Amino acid sequence: MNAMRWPTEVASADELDLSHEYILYVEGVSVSFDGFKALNDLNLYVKAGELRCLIGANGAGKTTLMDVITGKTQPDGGNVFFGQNINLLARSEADIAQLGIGRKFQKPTVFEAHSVLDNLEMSLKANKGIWYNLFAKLSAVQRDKIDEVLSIIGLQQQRHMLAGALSHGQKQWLEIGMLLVSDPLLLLIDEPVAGMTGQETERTAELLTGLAGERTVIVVEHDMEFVRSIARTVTVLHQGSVLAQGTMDQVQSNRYVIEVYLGEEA
Amino acid sequence: MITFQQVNQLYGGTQILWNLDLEIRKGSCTCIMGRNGVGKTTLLKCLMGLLPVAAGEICLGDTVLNKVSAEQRPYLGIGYVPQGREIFPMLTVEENLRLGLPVRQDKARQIPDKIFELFPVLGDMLKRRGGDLSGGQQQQLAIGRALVMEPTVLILDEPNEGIQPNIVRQIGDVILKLNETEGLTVILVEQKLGFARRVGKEFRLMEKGRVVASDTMDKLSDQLIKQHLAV
Amino acid sequence: MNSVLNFFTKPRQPDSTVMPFVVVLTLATTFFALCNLLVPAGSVFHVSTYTITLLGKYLSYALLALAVDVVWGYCGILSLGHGAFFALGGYGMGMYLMRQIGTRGVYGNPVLPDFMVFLDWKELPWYWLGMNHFPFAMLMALLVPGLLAFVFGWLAFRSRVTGVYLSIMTQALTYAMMLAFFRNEMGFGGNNGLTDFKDLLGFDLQTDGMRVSLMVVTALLLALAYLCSHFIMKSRFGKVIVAIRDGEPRVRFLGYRTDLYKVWLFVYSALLAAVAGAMYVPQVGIINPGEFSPVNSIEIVIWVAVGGRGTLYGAVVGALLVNYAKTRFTAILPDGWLFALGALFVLVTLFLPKGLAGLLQERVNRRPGKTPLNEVQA
Amino acid sequence: ADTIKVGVLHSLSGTMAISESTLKDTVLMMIDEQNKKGGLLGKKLEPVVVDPASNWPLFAEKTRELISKDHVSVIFGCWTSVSRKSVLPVLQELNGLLFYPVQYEGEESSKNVFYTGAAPNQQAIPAVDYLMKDLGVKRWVLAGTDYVYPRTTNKILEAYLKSKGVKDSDIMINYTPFGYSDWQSIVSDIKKFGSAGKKTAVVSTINGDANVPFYKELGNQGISSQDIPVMAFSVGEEELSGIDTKPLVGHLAAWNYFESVKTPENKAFIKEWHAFTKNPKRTTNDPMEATYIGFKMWVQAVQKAGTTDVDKVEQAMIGQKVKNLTGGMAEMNKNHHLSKPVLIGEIQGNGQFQVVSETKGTVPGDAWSDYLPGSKDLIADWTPPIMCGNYNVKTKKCIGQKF
Amino acid sequence: MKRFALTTLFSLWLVCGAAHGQSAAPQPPLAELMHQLATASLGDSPALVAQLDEKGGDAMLPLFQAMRDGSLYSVDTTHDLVIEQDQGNQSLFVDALTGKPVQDVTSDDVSAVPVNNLLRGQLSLLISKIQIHSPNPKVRQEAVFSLLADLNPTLIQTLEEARIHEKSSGVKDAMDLALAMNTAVHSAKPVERVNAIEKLAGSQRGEVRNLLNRLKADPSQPQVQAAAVEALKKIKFKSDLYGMVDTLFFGLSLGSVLLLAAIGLAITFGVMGVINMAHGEMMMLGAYTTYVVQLAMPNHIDESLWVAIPAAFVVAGATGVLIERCVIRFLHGRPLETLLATFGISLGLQQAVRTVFSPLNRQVQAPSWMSGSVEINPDLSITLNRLCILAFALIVFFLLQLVLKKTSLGLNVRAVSQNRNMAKSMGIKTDRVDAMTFGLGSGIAGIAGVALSQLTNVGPNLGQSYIIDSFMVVVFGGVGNLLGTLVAAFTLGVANKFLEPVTGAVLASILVLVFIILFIQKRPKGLFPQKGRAAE
Ligand SMILES: Nc1ncnc2c1ncn2[C@@H]1O[C@H](COP(=O)(O)OP(=O)(O)OP(=O)(O)O)[C@@H](O)[C@H]1O
Ligand SMILES: Nc1ncnc2c1ncn2[C@@H]1O[C@H](COP(=O)(O)OP(=O)(O)OP(=O)(O)O)[C@@H](O)[C@H]1O
Ligand SMILES: NC(N)=O
Ligand SMILES: [Mg+2]
Ligand SMILES: [Mg+2]
Repeated sequence: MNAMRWPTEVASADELDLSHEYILYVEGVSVSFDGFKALNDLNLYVKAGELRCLIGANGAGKTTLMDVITGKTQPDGGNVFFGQNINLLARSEADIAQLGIGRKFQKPTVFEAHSVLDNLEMSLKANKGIWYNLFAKLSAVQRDKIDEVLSIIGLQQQRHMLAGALSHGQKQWLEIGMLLVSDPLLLLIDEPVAGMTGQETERTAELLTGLAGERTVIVVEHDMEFVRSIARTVTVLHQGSVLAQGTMDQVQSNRYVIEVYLGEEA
Repeated sequence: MITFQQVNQLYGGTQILWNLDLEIRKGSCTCIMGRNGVGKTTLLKCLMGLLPVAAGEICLGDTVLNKVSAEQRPYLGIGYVPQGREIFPMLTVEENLRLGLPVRQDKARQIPDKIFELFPVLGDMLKRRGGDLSGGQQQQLAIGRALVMEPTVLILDEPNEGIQPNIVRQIGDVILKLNETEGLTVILVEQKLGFARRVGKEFRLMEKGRVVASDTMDKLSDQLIKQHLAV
Repeated sequence: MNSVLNFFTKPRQPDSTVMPFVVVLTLATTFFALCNLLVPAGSVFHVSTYTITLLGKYLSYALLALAVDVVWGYCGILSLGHGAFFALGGYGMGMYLMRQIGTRGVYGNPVLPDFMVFLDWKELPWYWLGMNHFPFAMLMALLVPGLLAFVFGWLAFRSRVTGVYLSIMTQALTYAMMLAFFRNEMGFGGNNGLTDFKDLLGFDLQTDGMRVSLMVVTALLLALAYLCSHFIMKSRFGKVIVAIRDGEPRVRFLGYRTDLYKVWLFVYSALLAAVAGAMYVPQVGIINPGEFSPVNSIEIVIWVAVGGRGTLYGAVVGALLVNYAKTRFTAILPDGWLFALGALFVLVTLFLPKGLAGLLQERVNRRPGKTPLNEVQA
Repeated sequence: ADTIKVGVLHSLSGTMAISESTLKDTVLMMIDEQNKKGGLLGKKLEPVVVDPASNWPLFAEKTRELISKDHVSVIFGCWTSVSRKSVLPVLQELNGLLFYPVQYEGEESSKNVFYTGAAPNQQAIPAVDYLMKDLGVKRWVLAGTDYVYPRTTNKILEAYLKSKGVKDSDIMINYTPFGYSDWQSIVSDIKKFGSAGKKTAVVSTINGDANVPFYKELGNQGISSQDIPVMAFSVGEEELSGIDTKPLVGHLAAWNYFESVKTPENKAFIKEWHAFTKNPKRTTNDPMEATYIGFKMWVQAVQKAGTTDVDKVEQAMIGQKVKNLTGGMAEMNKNHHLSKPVLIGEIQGNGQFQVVSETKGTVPGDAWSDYLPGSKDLIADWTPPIMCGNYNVKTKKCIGQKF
Repeated sequence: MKRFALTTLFSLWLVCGAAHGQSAAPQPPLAELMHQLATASLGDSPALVAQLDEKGGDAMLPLFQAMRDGSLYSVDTTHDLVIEQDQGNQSLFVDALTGKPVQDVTSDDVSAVPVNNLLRGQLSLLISKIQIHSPNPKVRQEAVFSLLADLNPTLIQTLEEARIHEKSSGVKDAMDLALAMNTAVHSAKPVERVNAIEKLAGSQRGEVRNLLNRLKADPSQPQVQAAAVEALKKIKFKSDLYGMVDTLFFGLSLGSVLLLAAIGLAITFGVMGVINMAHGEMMMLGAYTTYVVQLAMPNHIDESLWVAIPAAFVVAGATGVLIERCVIRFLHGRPLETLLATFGISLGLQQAVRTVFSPLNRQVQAPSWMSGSVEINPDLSITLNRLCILAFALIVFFLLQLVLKKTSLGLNVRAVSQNRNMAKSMGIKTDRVDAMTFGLGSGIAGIAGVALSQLTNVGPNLGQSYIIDSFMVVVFGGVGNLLGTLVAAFTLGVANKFLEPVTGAVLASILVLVFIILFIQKRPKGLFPQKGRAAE
């Protein structure tokens, strides 16, 4: 049904089965590039409503993991399930996004030829079908939603600006905004505070903690202060597998983690 | 050593830098700070000749840089680590590094070992395409690439973006070492106060395309931070 | 924050050219039509049938340019094979017209077109059946190119063939079609193609009235296509299309099936091209495989570029201008017109990077006193 | 008007410019010459040159432009059949007059066109006769470019050969696209086909640009004219000027004209051509002669009719005679085709042809082939009482279109 | 080279001519015959030639050869036959019989003795007969081979006698073959015939095959017939094999042409990203350069290519640099616009060539060392010009690889094309790199033009006919991958040539195109895609 769908319509919305309280199952996933193992038999389970921080050395495979979850990269082996019932590996990127998995990229990627507003409009949680969007109009609710998000990301004044003209940090915010309007169940956030000032970092932290509970959030970040301020459970990746997992304090005192990641006096 | 005098810059019809004045002392490590979008990157691009200056003068020592083409500026000893890394994605790590060799004074034909001592991961990944590296690895490559040119002035635009903590420390150490023991002039754009305080000797605060405060790092007060860096 | 700045703070204005465009087109067409039909031949205001026919041709080209602009200008799909859809539409119309000749062909064969008679064919190939009925023929003229676009697009976009790869494949497509249609065995008249048309829906093609009507119908279809395309590009569908142009992978992560968006846009564009082809053929009187030639398709792209891609009126203006220039140059400078045309292309690229439309926009933007809408105060 | 306008409709750019631009110069030369003689009906002739750019629809458009905008009295133009077909409806709608100077497949006779090039019976049939009788050819390769002229010509030839008892297995037919350039396999196939112990010849309707690589490949694969002679219908002096002909000596061509024929008229013509083009090496060729004859006839017809009115000139044309450049008289027949002699020539080392055979007297051009089932009963006759281009002698009716 | 069978018609005529000769009045002396030949019409010449052969015997060789090759002339005043000998740019005439130079005769005083195909055939046969006794073994061998189709008892007798004294093994083999052919047909003993036929099975010559086919059709002696069938089978197997090799070579050769056409584009388009529609015109410039070079050195055609190659590189390269400096450099970051501008340039260049050189094709001569073919056996011969071009394409390819891999240019080019601003910040002179790269790509296109001038028309349309193929090859191979271009070119060439015999030329091209379209669905970035994150 999914593989050969008639090219006119979108996937029927599957009911997400959360009966076992876990929303994401990553089991035994391996990815290799030209023989180099970016992910190596990785296992990761995330509960619904959790705010999970993912840390690990540069090149540990964090972004690659997100690529796998969002359907961008096909793993060599393993399983990835969304809830009990949805096998993400059998889905296309678009399907996965429609299931409610949103992503913020490490390098900000916004639509430079579109205004900030249009960027948000396109990201709205809505029917993504062709016919629908040919005639779609913004509803009042959607308008409010966008306004709300604009004020969160501080780009009200730039709403009509082309996204291409934003500065690096502004693009970061816009991308967070795009994630927010799409109202996802699971948010994958790759390095949200890179290039932000301390103040902005704090605001981002607030934002993310606010989101958790209702939604599930996975954050990748190297800014330890930031991680400390939001983290409940932290998973440390190393060379494509989980090196350690636990609370921030547990992880911070882990000898291996200090050795390969934090450095002596972090 | 480097001076900006009344520099104005425009994107199309949009003015970003407004009569900007700035002075960087030789041998110092100067931190340029400011909120997102105030024009830090723009300023550095003007310095590198990648953006045209509408009015004003930029000098390196006695040389008026405005008249020097962008390609010539590295030969004056300026090394640049841009924001967003700007790795040559389809070149291997080695090739990325080699590109800096012709600029060196000593015309060395080999990539100096020093680079690999500073960033061992680059040595492991010599044959990998630059574009395939992880974000943090790319950042290290970008710094390494600038260092291959043996610059006298090193410009870094948010070098710690996306770098794992122990490497951030390391980069800090490297910058300090280059600045203190080798006398390299460093211009650093940095958002993270901690890091800025640790490696920076001086600071320049920017607001809306102007430099609004400059002093030595120990003078960076909470008041100033609140005024110019808070959102 | 520090965003004072007009140019970038200006909202992306909805293309406000629709009404002016439709009005100008309608007025001009009516004017020319009346000047041909009502003004006597001696008068300075008389417009010759020659001019009318030329206009009709230009307008079909304009429609074709519009088709290319829709995919290229808005979605970044540089098709170097749109001539194929145009030609297929043309062949559909041509087959109908051919069947209308009846016994008036050189051999007087009531069923077989002349070229089949002298190649000694005994009966009409199956794919010619029904083409003597106008509605069916027109359906085919749309269906076949539409289907081809669908199949090609479905294969290519699903496999994520993009950029120059896609461009060159579209070129291969039209090139293969050209070779195929050149083959006499194909039953489309080989190199000579289809010609010697007599009448359309019972009206003699060679009367002034018919020529004017064809021109007017072409203009109407162009206006309709313009409105349609404008509507599409203004809709959220259109925004997604533009987003695909600028970052297709990212659009996928927003949950849009970009391959489907592209396929349907491609089909829409192919249909426009097919309509253009169908209108072109009765006005120029011949369709042959030369229309499939890759160089033709490249030229279409160039009309769009000259006019300014990404704006609908730019495509139309570009097609009209380049073709007018061609007509004039080939008559005034028969030995050197290619220099002139070549120079035109180079100069436009160098000095009008956004085409003529860009020039126009700059003018509008610079007009004193006109402040962009919704300007944001600092 | 105080001048008589003459339209020149030959491609000056695009793929056909190679062949057609020469004809433009020829017409200009003829006009020049006529004007030196005082013009026509007391008026100067004024050429109107346009460039249809090897684009077939453009031919139709330019025809319309010439007739309805420039008001030309006559058009000299076209080379390919498709361009002629494209122009026909316009000519007939606006009642124009076209002189078409290239050998073609026949199967056509329009009131508005005079065909001064060879019909298949004025080129193909005599050529095959020569191969069969004089060279004893038993096996045939019919190689052509894939379009109507070669297809039709080969159809006629196939029928003709079979009527002479040639077996199917002794005929090989091969078509290639326009501008084909990789002849290795085909030439090698021809070589194999020709090694079966029977004298083999190639009858080539290969057109235009494809010829040079074809002959180069023949030379390189060592197929000499003694082994397998090639008889070409579209290779003239001009095409040869682009090839090193030494390896090709002895291959053949059939035309109504060769530059090498020594007659006073031809000498004068060549001299004038060299003077006009300011190039003493510029060759002449058959379509040029056809243009020459057409032009002269038109001038005579206008003089006879006393007007440039198309209908009157058309009637005056029939029966006009002009001396061929190769001797004898060309005459315009009632079917708008010429009676002309047919010459067979062998390629020489200097790029010229040496005539090796010539028909006795002239051969009248057939508008409709006697060897095609659909047209063997058809004739064209533009004089009363028949007055049509496709008269069926069996049913005694004009069929199809009436122009 | 293969000599083909003479016509039966002609053999008949020989017989009649001989009969006629016997019954007629005593023949005129040699000199008289020669004078007659000087003025004879084409119709009368064959008879005269036959008489000359009878009278003059071997001494007629130079005359026959000259006549066949079109260098036999008769002096207008005296009707003496003279042979033209090329001596540089001046021709020297020698007496046809004695070979002594004839004084005071220039090319104005003589007219050519007309020959036609028929006569040439007759002369070739006579020449071969004489050459059986030539002192040169190669010539002797050729002579024997060319007589295989016309074996008759007298000839067989001559051969048998000559065979006894023959020393060269090659000639012996040829003679044995002829004798075996004779035995196979005429021997009275079936065993001898069968043995002879078995011997014949080792030869791939067409004459042998035709003879065997005749034997196969003759049921009078079953064992002979069976032997013929067997021999033909063997021959067929071998010739099929050679046919494959032949086809493979054709494919490689077509591939090499595609490679040459595409390789420059692989740089300007593949590496620099310029959609260079004027690429074909750069090849055209190269081809015209060859023409001009040959005009400038008409007496050194053999060496002309060595001058033309660098000249074409310089001309096309300089044009490329000019185009880059004047147009392309203003289009950085707007790759699609380069399509528009370069298309305009290509129109201009075509028209410029039409204006300067006329729209007609120009004649480029083949140097003698590139003409003809090497015959490996009668079923397999490889044309020299194709072989040279194949080698040339490979050499150009590897040289280019070397330049791009071993010099800093290659690295710089790629850096500039990937990130111009960053390249500037690394001190790379982007302007110079651009100009040099475009110049290099164009220069290579120019060199390709030199090669193409040996195969096809040198005319204003030359570029047009290759541009589509070139793009196809580059894209099929994978943009930015030179090795991909190489593999793609040869793949397409070979595929085309293996399809062609089955489907015909047109359908083969169509099928190849369809194949490419489908293939790209499987590998959207060509045969050798650029991999990795950055390529997405
Ligand atoms: N397409 C690819 N080809 C080759 N190697 C790749 C590719 N993609 C990723 N890699 C390698 O896989 C490893 C994991 O990369 P990944 O981007 O997932 O790291 P990360 O954990 O996100 O690092 P960072 O924190 O620096 O962003 C890296 O060593 C990288 O070089
Ligand atoms: N290409 C561009 N065109 C128009 N405006 C631009 C462009 N690039 C940047 N800007 C604008 O210029 C301003 C300064 O940008 P710049 O990148 O210098 O900021 P920054 O201080 O480096 O910010 P950040 O800390 O986010 O990197 C921003 O407001 C941005 O909107
Ligand atoms: N009539 C021809 N040669 O096309
Ligand atoms: Mg990462
Ligand atoms: Mg910045």
